Amino acid sequence: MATHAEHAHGHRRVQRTWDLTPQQVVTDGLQRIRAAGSSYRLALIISAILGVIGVIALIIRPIIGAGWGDRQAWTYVAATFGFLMSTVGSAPCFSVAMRLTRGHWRRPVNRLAELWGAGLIVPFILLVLLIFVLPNTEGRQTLWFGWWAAPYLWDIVMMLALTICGYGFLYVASLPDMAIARDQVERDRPGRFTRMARGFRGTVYQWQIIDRGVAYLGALYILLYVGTMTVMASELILALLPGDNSAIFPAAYTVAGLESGIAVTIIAMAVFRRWGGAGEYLESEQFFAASKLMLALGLLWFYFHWTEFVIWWYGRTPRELSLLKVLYFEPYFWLFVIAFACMFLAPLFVLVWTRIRMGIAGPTVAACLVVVGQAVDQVRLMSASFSIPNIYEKELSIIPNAYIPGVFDILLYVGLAGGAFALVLLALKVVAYPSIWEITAGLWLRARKQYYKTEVTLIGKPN
Amino acid sequence: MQERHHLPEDQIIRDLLRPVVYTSTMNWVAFIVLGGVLTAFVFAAGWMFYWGVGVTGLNRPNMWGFMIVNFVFWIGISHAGVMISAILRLTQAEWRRPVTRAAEVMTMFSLMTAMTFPFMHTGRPWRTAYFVFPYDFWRGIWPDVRSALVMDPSAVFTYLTGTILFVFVTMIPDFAILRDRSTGWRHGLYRVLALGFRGQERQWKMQTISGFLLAAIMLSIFVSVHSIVSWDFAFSLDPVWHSTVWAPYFVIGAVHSGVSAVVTLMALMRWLFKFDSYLRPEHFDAIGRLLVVVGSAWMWFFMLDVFFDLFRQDPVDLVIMNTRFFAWPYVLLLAFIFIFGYFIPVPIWLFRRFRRNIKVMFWTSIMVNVGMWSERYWLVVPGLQQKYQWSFDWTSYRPGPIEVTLIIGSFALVGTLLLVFSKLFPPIPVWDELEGQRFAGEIQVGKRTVPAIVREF
Amino acid sequence: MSVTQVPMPPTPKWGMVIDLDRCTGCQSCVVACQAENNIPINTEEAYLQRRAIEWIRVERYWEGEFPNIKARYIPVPCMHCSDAPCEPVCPVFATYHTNEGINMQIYNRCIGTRYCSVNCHWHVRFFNFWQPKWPASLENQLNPDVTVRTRGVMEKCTFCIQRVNHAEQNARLDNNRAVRDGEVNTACAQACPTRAIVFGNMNDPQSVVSRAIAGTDRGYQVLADLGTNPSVLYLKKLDPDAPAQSGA
Amino acid sequence: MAIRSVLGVFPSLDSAVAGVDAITELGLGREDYDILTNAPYPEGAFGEEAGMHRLGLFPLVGAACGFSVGLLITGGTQLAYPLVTGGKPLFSIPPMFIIMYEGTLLAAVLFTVIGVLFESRLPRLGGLYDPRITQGYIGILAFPEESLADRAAAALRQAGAEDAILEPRRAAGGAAKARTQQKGAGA
Repeated sequence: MATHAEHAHGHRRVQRTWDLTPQQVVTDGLQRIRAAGSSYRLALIISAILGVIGVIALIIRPIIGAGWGDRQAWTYVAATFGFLMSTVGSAPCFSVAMRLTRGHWRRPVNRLAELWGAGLIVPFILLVLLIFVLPNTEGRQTLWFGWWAAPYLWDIVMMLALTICGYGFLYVASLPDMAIARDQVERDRPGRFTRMARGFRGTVYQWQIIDRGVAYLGALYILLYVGTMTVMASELILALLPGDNSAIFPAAYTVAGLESGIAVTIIAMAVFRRWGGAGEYLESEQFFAASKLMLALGLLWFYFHWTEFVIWWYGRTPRELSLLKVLYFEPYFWLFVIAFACMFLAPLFVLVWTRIRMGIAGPTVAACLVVVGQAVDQVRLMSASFSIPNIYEKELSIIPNAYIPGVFDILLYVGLAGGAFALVLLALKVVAYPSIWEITAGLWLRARKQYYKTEVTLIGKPN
Repeated sequence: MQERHHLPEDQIIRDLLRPVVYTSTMNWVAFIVLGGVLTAFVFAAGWMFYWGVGVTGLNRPNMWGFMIVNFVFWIGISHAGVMISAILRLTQAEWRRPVTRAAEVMTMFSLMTAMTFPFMHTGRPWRTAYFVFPYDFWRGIWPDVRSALVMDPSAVFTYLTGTILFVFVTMIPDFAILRDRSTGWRHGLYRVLALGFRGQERQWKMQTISGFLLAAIMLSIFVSVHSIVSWDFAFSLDPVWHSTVWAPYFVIGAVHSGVSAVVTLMALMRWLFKFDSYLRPEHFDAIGRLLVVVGSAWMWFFMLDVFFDLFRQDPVDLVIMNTRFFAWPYVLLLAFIFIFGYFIPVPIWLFRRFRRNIKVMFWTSIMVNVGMWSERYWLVVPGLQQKYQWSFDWTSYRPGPIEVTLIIGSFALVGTLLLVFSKLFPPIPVWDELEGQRFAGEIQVGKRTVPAIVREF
Repeated sequence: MSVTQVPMPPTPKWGMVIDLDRCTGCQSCVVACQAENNIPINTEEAYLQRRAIEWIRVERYWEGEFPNIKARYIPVPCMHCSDAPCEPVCPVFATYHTNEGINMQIYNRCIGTRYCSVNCHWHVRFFNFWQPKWPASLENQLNPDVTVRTRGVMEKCTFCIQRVNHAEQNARLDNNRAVRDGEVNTACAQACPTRAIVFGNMNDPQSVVSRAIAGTDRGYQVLADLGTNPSVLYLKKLDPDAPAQSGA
Repeated sequence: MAIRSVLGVFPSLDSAVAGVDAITELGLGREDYDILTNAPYPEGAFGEEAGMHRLGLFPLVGAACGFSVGLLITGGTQLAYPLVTGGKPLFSIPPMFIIMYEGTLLAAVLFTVIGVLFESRLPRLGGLYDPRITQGYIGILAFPEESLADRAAAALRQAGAEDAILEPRRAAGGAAKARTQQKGAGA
C-alpha cells in the first residue's frame, strides 16, 4: 500500500516549478506560440492525414456496399464515438476534479486536461450521423418514456451542449493567457490572440469573471458529461441489448471514460515533458497525484463491472445469462480480457507501488495501456449491441456471432481518433502551455522555510 | 480561515480533555433522557425475545421490515467514519484533524448498533448467536459461503474489527496524555491502554504512516461493507431489488447520510462541550462542500436506479414502482427523499454563508438523515409487497409498536455510547490538534497573510 | 463386512402436475396437507395477521366484469425448483436440494433469517411467527412421522417427504428395487377429488405424472422466465369462451 | 561499554534544539539520542532520523495470510460439505472471492496494527520517562556511554533542561539490553 508519508521521506526533491520567476513562466508559456517546433509540425501533419483518411473511410464505407440503413455496419462509428467521448470528452472533467481538490500540484496539469476538449466536435459529428440508425423509442427499452422527439433531438441537444461547454471551458480558462500572448507576441500586428482575448486587462472584476466562469463552466461540464454518458450508454448499448437494464452500466461506462480521460492527460503530460519543453513544470508530483486518481478509477472500474457480474451470476435468469454471454463470455471474451487487463490489472499492478507512481515511466505506461483498453472495450460494447438483429425481444434468445471489422472499419476508427488529435494539436496554436496565469498564481503560495534543523515547504491555502 | 488562531498548548489539552473530567448539566440531562429511551429499548428487545418475531408487524410476503431498514441505515451512518478519516487522511486535508475521532467512534458505535438488528430480527436469535460464534463445528455443518448472509457478517465484523483497531491506534498518544494526568482507576485504565507510549520520534513516524496505511485498507473494507449489505437484497430475484446498481448506490447513499451525521455530531459536540475554537465554521464549510459533491453523486445513482428499473417496462417492476411513486405512504417518503435528502440541503450548501452557519448545517444534516432513512424504507419495504403476479398474496406492511420502540431506542443506544465514550476519552484527538498547530504557518502575499501548512516535501 | 452388491435403482426426480382444468377450488388438498404435516391451526387471527401457514394454498382470482365473471383457481404448493432461488441465500444450509429433486427444509438448522421467504417468488415459504399451539383435543392426532416445528423457523411443502422416505425404505428392503409408480403419493394428491393433482417420478416416462405432461400441450411452469425450472407443472385451463389463464 | 540513558526535559522547542546541539558536541550521533514529544514536529526538526522500518511489509504479509485463510475456509467448506443449493456450482468462485477479499483486508489490518506496535516497540516496559512530556515539554533521551552520562546530563541542563534524569545504575548487560529495547533494533 502506498502512502504519502513514504513519499515524504523518500526523496526530498523539491519541484523546480515553484522556484521559477513569473517572467520565466511567461517565456515558457509563449515559447511555442512564438515558434512552433518541428516535432509539433510533424505530429500535426501525421494526425491531420489520419483524420483525412478517417473521413474518407467514413464516407466510402456505406457507398461500397455496407449501406446506410444497416445498423451493424455502423458499429465502428459508434465505437469511435464512444472512444472519443471517453478520452477527449472526459479529460476536461479531470481538470474540474483537480480544481475541486484545490491542490497546487494541479496547476501545470489543468490546461493539458482541458486541451483535450478541443477534439469534442468529432464525437458530436459522429453522433449526428449515428442518430439516423438508432431505432425510435416505440417498443424498445428507453429512458425517454415517449417524450416528444425522443431520442433524436435530445441526444443531439445534450451532445451539443457538452461540446459547447467544453469549448467554452477551454476558452475561459485560457483567456488570460491569450491576453498575455496578445500583449507579448502580437504587440505590433494584431492577430488571432487580439481577436480572441478581447478586452481582457486583468481588472479585479475581470478576474472574478474568469474565476466564476471556470468554476461554473467546469461544474456544468461535469454534470453534462455524466448526463450525456448515461444517456449514450443507454441509447447505444443498453437499449439495443434486449433485456439489459443494468443500472450500473452507465456508471461503469462513465467511470471507464473518466479513467481514460486521466490516462490521456498523463500521456499528454509525458509528451510535453519529453518533447514539449515542459520538464520544469511536470514532475513526479504531478504524475504521482494524477496516477493515484487513475488507480482509484481503475479500481472503481473493476468494482462496477464486478457488481454487474455478481448480480447476474446470482440472478441466473435466462435473460441475465444471455447478457453475460453476449457481453462478456462468448463472442467478445478476448476483447473483454484485454480490456480487463488494461483497464484494471495494469493500473492496479503498476500503480499500487508508490515508487512506480513517483516516477514518470510507470504512470505513462499504465496510461497508454488504459487507453488501449478503452479502445478495445468500446469495440466490445458497440459490436455486441449493434449486432443484435431483433432488439424488441423480452430477452435475448440468440447470441449473434462476433462482428468482424473490415479494413474501412479499422481505418475509420484510427483515422477519426487521429483527426480529433489533430484538432487538439491545432488548439495549441491559440492556447498557451504551460498555462501562465495558473502557474504564476501558484508561485506566491509556496515558500521554503528553515525550520530548526530542517527545511520545510509552506503551502498557502487561501480560501 | 481568518478565525484560525494559535492557542497555547496546555490550553488545547485542557479544553479537549474537559468533557472527560467535567460533566455539565446538559450532559446529565442527556444521560437521563437517553437512558430512559434505552430502558424502553431493552424492554422491547426482551419482549421480542420472549414472544418471538410475532410481536412485529411482519407478515408473509413482507418478511423483512423496519429492523432491516434500520440495520441498513446504521450501517450507512457507520460509513461516515472512514469516509471522513480515510479519504481526508489520504488527501492530507488539514481540516480533518478535529473531525476524525468523532467520525470513527461514530462508525464503531453505529456498527455495533446496526449489528444488533439482524440478530434480534432472526426467528431464533440464540441459534443465530451460536451460528456466528462459536460455530457448532462438531456437527460438520459449515456456513454456506454462497449466501449473502455469510458475506454480510464477515464484512461487518471485518469493518468493526478494523475500526476498533484503527481508533485504538490513533488513540494511543491520547491515552498517554490521559495517563500522565489522571489518578485512581482511570490512571490504571489509561496506563494499560497507552502501552507505555512515550512519544519517541519513531513512534510518531509509525503513527503517521499507519494512519495512511490503515486508511487505505479501511477504505477498501468500507466500500465492500455496504456493497455486501446491498447484495443482501440485490442477490435475490425480487423485482426492483435485483438491481446491478445497488452496491455503489448504497455506498454513496451511506456516505451521504454518514457525513451528514458527522455534521450533526460536530454541531452537538460544539454545543455540548463548548469546542467553539476547535470545531470552527471553516470545518463545516469544508464538509459542506464535500457534501454537495457526495449528495449530487448519490442523486445520480438514485436516478440511475429508478430510470433503469423502468427501462424495460416490465410489468413486474412497474407495479412496485407504481406503489413507490403513488401509493401511501411511499409517496410521502419519496417526497422526504427528494426534499429533505437533496433539494433543500444541497442548494443551501452551495452558499458559503450557510455552510459557515452552524445552526443551518445542523438542521440540514438532520434533514438529510430523515431523507435517507426514508430512502432505505422506500427501497427495501415495497420490494416485497407486490412480488410477481400473485396479487392474491399482495399485502402491505405496518410496523408494530415494538419495532418503533427498537428503532427509536437504537438512536438512544448510539447516543449513550457516544456520551460514555466522551466521558472516558477525548472526542477530539488531542495530539492531532497539537500537530495541526505545529504544522500551521503563514505566507505573506502583498498585504494579505495567507494561512499555510507545512509539508515536509 | 461384505455385502453382495445390488445395483442401485435409478434416482427418481419427484414432480407434480396440477391440471387446472380439473381443479374446482374445493380446498381439500389444503385440509389434507394440514392434517398430514402437523401444520398449526390457522385461526382467524392468523389470517388477519397475514401469517397463516398453508403449505399448499388455493388462490382464487376473478376474471371478467360483473355479470360475466368467472372464478379461477390455482393450487400453489412449493414448486421444488431445480435451481431454487431460496436455497443459496440460506447462511446455514437449512435448505438445500436433494438429488431426488426435492427442495429440503431442515428445521434444526434454521435460524429464522427469513431470507428464503424473501427470495421465494411463489410465496410458499412460511415462517412460524408464534409458537404453534394445538387444542388439547388435537394433540394426539399429530402425525408422528412429521416434526412439529417450533417458533422462529421456516417451513414449507416437502412433497410429503415422510411418505417418500417410507416408500423408498420399503423398496430398498424389497431387493433394492425402484419405487413403483403409485407407491407414494402426497397428501394433497391423495385427497384431490377430481384427480387434478398428480404426483410421481418425473424420470420414469411411464409414470402417471410423466404421461400427464407428455400427452398435452397445455403444460407450463409458473414464473418460468425466472429460469428456476420448477418441478411442479401446471396444465392450462381449457376454456371455450375465454383465453386460458396463464401464470396466475 | 555500558550505556546509561539520560532524559533531559526541556520546556521549549528552542531550548530542546539547543540541547540536541549540546549533546552532539559531546560526540553523540543521531542514533544515540531520541526525542520525546507529545505530538509530532515537522520531520527533521531535531535532525534527520535515520531509522529504517518495515511497516510496509506487514500489511502485505497480512494480506497474503488472510487471502490464504479465506481461500481455505471458503474452498474447504464447499468441498467438505457438498450440498447443492440453487443449482449453483458446488465450487462457486464469485462468493469465495467476496469472502476472501474480506479475509485479506481483515488480516491486513490486524498485521498493520501488530506492525505499528512492533515497529514502535510497544508495549514498552520500563525506561526513562517524565509525565511533563505530554504537557508539551520536549524530552531528549540520550544514550551516552556510562562514563559520559553525568557530563551529558550537565550539558542538557546547561542547554536549558528543567530537569535531567539519569537512569539508575545497572548491570552492564542489562543496560545494553535496555538500550536496544528503547531505541528499537532498526534504529
